[in-house]
Amino acid sequence: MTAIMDGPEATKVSDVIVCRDVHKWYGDFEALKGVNLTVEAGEVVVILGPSGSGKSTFIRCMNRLEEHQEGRIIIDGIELTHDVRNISEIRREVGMVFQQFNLFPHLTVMDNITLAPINVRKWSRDRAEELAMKWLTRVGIPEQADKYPGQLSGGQQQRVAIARALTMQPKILLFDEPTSALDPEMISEVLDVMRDLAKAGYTIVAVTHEMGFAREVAQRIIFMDGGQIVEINSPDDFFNNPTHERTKLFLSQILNH
Amino acid sequence: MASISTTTNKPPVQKRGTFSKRFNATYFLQDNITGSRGQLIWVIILTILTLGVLVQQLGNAPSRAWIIFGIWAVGVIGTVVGELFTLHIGATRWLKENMFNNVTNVLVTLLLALLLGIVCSGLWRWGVVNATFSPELTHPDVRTFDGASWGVLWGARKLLLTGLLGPEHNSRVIGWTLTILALWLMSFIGTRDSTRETTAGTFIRRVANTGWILSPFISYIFLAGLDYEAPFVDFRTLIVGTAIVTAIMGILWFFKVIQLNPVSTAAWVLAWPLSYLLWRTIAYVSFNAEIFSPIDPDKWGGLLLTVIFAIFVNILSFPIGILLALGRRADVQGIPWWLLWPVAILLTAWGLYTSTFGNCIGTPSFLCENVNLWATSRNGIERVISLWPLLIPLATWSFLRSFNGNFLQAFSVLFIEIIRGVPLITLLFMAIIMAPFFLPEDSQGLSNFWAVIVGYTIFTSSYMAELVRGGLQAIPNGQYEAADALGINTLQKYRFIILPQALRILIPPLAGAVIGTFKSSSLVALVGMIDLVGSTKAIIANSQWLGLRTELYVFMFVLYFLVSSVVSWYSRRLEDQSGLGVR
Amino acid sequence: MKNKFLLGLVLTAVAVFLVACGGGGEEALSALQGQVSDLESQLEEAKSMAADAEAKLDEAMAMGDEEGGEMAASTNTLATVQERGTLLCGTGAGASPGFAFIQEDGSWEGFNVDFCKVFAAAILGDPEAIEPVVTTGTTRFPILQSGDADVLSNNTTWTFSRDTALGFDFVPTVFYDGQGMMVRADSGIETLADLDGGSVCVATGTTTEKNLADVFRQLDIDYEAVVFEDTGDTTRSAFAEGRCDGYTTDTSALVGSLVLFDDPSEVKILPDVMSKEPLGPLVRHGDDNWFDIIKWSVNCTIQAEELGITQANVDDMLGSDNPTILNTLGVEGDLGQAIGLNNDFCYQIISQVGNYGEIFTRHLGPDTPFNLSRGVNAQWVDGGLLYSPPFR
Amino acid sequence: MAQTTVSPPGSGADIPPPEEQSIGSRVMSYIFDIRFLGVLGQIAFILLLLVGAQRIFSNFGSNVDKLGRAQFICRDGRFAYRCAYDFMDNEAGFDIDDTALDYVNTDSFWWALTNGIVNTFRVGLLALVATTFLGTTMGIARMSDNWLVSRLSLAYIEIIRNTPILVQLLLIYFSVILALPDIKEAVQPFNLPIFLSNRGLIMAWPQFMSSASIWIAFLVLGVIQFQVMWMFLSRREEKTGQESSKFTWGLAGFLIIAAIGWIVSTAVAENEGLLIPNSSRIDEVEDFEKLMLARAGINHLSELAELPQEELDAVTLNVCVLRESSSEANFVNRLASEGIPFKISRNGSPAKAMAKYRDGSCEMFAAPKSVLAAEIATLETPTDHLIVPVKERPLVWSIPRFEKFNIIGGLLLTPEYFALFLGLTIFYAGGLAEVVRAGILSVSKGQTEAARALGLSEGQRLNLIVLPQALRVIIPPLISTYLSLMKDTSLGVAVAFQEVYLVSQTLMNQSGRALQIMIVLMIIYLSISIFFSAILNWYNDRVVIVER
Repeated sequence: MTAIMDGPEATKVSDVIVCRDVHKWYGDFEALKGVNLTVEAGEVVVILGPSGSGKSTFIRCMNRLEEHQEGRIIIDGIELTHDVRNISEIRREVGMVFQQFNLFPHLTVMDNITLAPINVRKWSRDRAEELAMKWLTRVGIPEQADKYPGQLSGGQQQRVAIARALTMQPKILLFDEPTSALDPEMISEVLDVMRDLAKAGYTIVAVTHEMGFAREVAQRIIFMDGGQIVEINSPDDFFNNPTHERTKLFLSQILNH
Repeated sequence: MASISTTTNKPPVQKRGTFSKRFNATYFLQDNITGSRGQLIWVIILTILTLGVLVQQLGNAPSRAWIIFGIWAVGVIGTVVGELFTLHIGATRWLKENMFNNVTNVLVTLLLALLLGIVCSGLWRWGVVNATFSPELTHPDVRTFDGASWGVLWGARKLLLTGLLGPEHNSRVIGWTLTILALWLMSFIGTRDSTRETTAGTFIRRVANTGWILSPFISYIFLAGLDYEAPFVDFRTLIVGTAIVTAIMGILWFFKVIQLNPVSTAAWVLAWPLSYLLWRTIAYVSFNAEIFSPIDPDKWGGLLLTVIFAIFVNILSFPIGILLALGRRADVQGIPWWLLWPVAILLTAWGLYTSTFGNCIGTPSFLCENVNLWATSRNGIERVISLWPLLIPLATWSFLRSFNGNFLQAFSVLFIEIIRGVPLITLLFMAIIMAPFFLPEDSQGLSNFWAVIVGYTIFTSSYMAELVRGGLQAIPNGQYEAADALGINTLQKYRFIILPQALRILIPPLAGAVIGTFKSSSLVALVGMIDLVGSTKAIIANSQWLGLRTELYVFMFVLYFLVSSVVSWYSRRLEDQSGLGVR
Repeated sequence: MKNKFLLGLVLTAVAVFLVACGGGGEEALSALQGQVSDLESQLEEAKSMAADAEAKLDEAMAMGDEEGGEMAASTNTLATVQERGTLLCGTGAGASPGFAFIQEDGSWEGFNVDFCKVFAAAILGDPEAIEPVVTTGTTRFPILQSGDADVLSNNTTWTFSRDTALGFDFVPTVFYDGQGMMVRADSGIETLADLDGGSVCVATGTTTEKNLADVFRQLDIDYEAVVFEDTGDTTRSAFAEGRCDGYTTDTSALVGSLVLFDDPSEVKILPDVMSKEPLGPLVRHGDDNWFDIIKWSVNCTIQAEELGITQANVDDMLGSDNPTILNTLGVEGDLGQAIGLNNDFCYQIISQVGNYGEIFTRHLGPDTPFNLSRGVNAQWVDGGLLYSPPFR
Repeated sequence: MAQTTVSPPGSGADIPPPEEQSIGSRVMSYIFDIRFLGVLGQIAFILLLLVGAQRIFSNFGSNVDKLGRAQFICRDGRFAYRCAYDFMDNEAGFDIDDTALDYVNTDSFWWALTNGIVNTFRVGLLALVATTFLGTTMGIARMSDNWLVSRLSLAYIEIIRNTPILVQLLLIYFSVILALPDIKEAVQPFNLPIFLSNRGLIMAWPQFMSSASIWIAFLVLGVIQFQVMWMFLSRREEKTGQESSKFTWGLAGFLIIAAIGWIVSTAVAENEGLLIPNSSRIDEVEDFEKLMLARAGINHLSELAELPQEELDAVTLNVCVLRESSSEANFVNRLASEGIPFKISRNGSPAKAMAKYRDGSCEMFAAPKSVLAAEIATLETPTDHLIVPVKERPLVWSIPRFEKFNIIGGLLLTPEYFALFLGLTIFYAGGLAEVVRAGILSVSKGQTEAARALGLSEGQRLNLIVLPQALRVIIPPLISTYLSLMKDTSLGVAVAFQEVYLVSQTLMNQSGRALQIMIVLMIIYLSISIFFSAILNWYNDRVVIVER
């Protein structure tokens, strides 16, 4: 493996994500009710919670796919405000992987991956393709480069999506339920890649229902409910000695099922 | 279990030529006739009607009616025999499934066949048997009156095809037509599945694509000719054009859509001056050689004009439609209320002060002439109208309420909806009649052709806008989000991600719109343009062909039908092909 | 909040700036407004001076016209036409056979079109330098008003309201006509009154339509008017196909259309004449010089016929010893210059297009299918109405 | 690797201190604020529009000055833009053939325009209904299992959709309708009182007499009764479970009430009369027969047929009536049923009829009694004349008949109306057929199968399962079709039907005020389109609620 793939570039500050009292309303409905979170560089954080608890909204706020109305979000020292320059800079530093992959169906895998580096990072096509190829190799599907997303399986598509996010050389990776839309046998191939990335030192914030992954890879687990963070704990403590009643209920429902 | 299912699933094997065991007269009656009271009445009415038509036809046109009846009877008998004695062959099975599957259909088939016979034989007699085909036989003195005089089509071909265009330009029109046909043929060959992947195919495709890109210029040179002073070829436009190109490049560079590559930048900035020089040179040469002398657009006519309208309007309205659609979906921060209300209140007060109550100070003339509307109003309605400034706060309020202060959206919505709310012919008429009123006093006025193009383009673009909006809405939200998450900006997002996908979805409706524009262009005849329909009017007025309208209408009918069918067939082909690579 | 305040401040500054700059743009407007208020004050003056209400109005109008002339002086139609090199001449598409119709090769022919050629020959010296502008009954007035045509030559009836309220000027009548009614020969209709209960085909937007209503109302006749948008062919063929019992338009057009029936003896024209229809070219109000040019071009053709100058002998006539002829043809005197044309403008007209009689004969005379008699359209010396003021 | 740091929720301890920003960078950050940029862009756009509008208006102002301010001169001779519409009060002076409202050419321009609007709706709304029927039929026929039917409807749809409506209209009007037989040889299918000719479609039509108001009151009563009966029976059904044919009972009640109403109003009605000289010795309508026999010198009316034409003409009754009045239809029907030969002279006004009566060109004058009572006083010797009552029914058939060169009476659909109606219907039905087909195909097969599994019958399946779902797909495009249809009534100009567009064109010509009328026309069409959009929005909202 070459140097660029070993890990992300160094961040500017050690607390790479700082969220303070983040509020978000959809009309009258308050989706986030004052969320506080600090993530250090290289940390892997998994957010758990029942559906509708605001966990997706929360991580989508981190790269401005949703706009928070109150509170502060500071990503790698840059505050997320209405300033267009900040927004584009943060989006460059933060890669995101979606539940539905969201690959561009009219472009080949290679074009999907190199579109942003060429147009945003202003790399030459050769450089972008070289890096894209390396990431495709790393996620294990270099031979699919010239196919269209529609010709790939779900797991392969999600790996392409990860490669697409990584080729932009982000410092932070956000995963929004990356395995929820996959058939069971394809989940592991995606999780393997995520595990790799965690090891390589990427700062990762993931919303997922994969308890095994959370237990094994996460350094912290955040449990959200009703737009608030209910509990932040290490994986061992979270699964074995949850402190909060709501957490216990959630775990019992999940694990006893 | 297993044995039962196998026995029930197997159809009863019956020998050919034996009486069908499945046939049951009671069930048959119930299924076909006596099932319900309504069905019974229906069958009776249908029978009477069919018999009536049959008897009447046997009387009027015995041979035709007997033939139809005979064929029908043979078919029915064959089917019945085939059904009852399990003697079906391919034809009777097809007949049974597609024509004679129940009593109603048996009757309907006969009825329709008879009616079809009447219509077809009438048309045949009028259009072929009794018709004359020689252009010499079209004069009222020598015409036959129970058949078509198709000679008019040949006799009036000049007017039908090119209208008022002088005959000396015929070769140019033919040249243009051949060029476009050749391009089309090349595209067609180049995209056929068999030639698509070959080197020759690629080459042909390249040539055709280049040709298409150049086709506006080629068309212009052929049809409008070359002139020093052609529209947009003057020094002022050169300066303005270059400035605009440079400004656009600057903006694109600023927003980091393009890189500042010295060569490409120079190429873009110099594109206008270079083409200007090129045009001038060609015009100079052609002027001296007296080829491609300029033609006034108002001379175009006939089919040529119809085609030009369709092409022109579609090409012009498509980008405008995209802009309008984007405007309608624009998600920008609205103008805040605290900015809007003070302006609105100031305007209202000013309007009330000057226009309504007549204190004419520093107001523009067109308001000042009508000062003190309140005092001079003659009746209640005018008194109410004199309070027009009160509409301003109302408009402000509804604007803030409906659009959250988003003016781009409000403008697009109003534009689209207002234009879609009025008939095309009103807009065309408006364009012809009103355009000169809105142009500067000293201008030469807009020729009818351009006025109609403007009106028609405005109309079509608002329809295009709605189509494009539909296409944009069909793109999943995830595509927008993924593009945002990658950090590419809005322009790039639409250029690389959204529009390519939307346009692919849009091919069928766009083809529909193109056909619609082509068809509706016939309306320009109602405002005095001599397009295909208009030239028909002129032909009928000519004493030589007086009254030969049906022939011409039928000709137009067939022509429009053929062109529309070809376009829709081509769009289907395009759609199939663009699906390549995706699944 | 602070955010918004600052934003507001910046925007106010921008607004102030823009208003300040925008003020300059309104100068032109206020100048115009000044002009208009001048005009109004003059109107007021004019009104106060006159006692009679009617006279008051007339004078105010006249005043307005003068002002209009001044205002329009900037748009010199003659200069525009000369610069353009062609004359935009509004003429009807198939209005009436013989008057204007499109030839097989796409060019225009007819009595009205020839008058377009007369004007072009006078102004530009080239009768072919015309650009026929297609007009219908509906579009003709806006087309002339808006300047899409320099002159209309399309069988427009000279009426009071068109001359005044619509803002046009009519040059001498080139064709004196009256409205007639055509019916089928076997219908048993002998007079207009027999049409009671019948239906009449008529073209919309014409004086014909209004006359029909007026005359039939006066006769207390119940009828159904079937109104067609198109001025010529459609209305006629609807009648021919039996849609109506009567077909009304100018008598000339009725006579002309006789040849267009399968069997002309199937139809007949009632003796009743329903109206006076003086048909002639017209121009926009306000450009007096242009009006003069068109007026005297028409007079030239009439005068030439009276004097016996024809296309064939015009060159010989140049050497004539009749001073009237020499004046008319511009050999002597400088009449043409007074209206901004060459002195030989009438010579150009006659030599290239012909005199009135020739134009008439060419399109409507005995050799044409229409075979119209000159009737009231004869020279005054022959008992007709054509009378050209002298060329002096 | 970073170690686990657990920070308690809500602690604000580690917020990085706000960076000290220079003034410049703060201003820059305001400028680059996405909201600020958005608002700025919009304001720039507005200013651009304003500049454009200002130019256009100043051009317009100067052009109006140039073209003649006469258009804006008020009656008092002043110039004011407010007088732009004053001319609309003037006498229109042109005819509108085929009006629904009372219109004569001395009415104002406004009234002419109103008639145009009414005509637009008259043709548009009827075409809209017909389009719905034909389109649905064609859409269903397209899916028929009869090959011939489905192919033919496919051909219809393809041909209609691929050709311009204008050409279709011209073909229909000039090549089909005007090519119908002449009025003298009008086609009369099955000897019904329906005449089809190139003067249009004329058919017998019921006309209300003045006594119809009583009958209509009874009909309303009948409808109320129907409702009450329905409610009562359904309530009983719910309570006792006893089924009853509600519809039959309700209908029977309705018919009985209607019949009673008919009898009552016939008995009560005494509105119609006949003005006749005493000398004719006729006291009631039945005396006509005697009069006739006496005049012709025959014993029985049937012998009239044998009389030579001149004698017949001599004995024929000359009757004056008011044109298109219900009295006319009533009296004519009466005479015709008794077999008495008569000639009708139709008059526009009572005064005109009386003039004819006075000079003897008609022997009698049939009209409502109230009219006659007023007119009899104008005669020199009112006592020499008397008013004979004529029986009337609430509803009479106005039956078309030949007179001179036209067919009068009945309902006339003019060729122009008919052509526009047919053209619009045929064209839009082609589009609608596809909409209907798409709607029905959109209901998935699973729905039909599920319905079948529940044991629903074919009809129930269609009514309860397929249609409601298909309608949801069909209705939005259906309403846009309606809107387009209403707008395309403006093509009446091509076939000489005087809807609002053609009337406006005439107005423009007669008045020379293109701008003013154009504005009114735009407003009219926009109102129509807003109306349909409102319906569409209302429907969409409703469907959304149902889905929740």
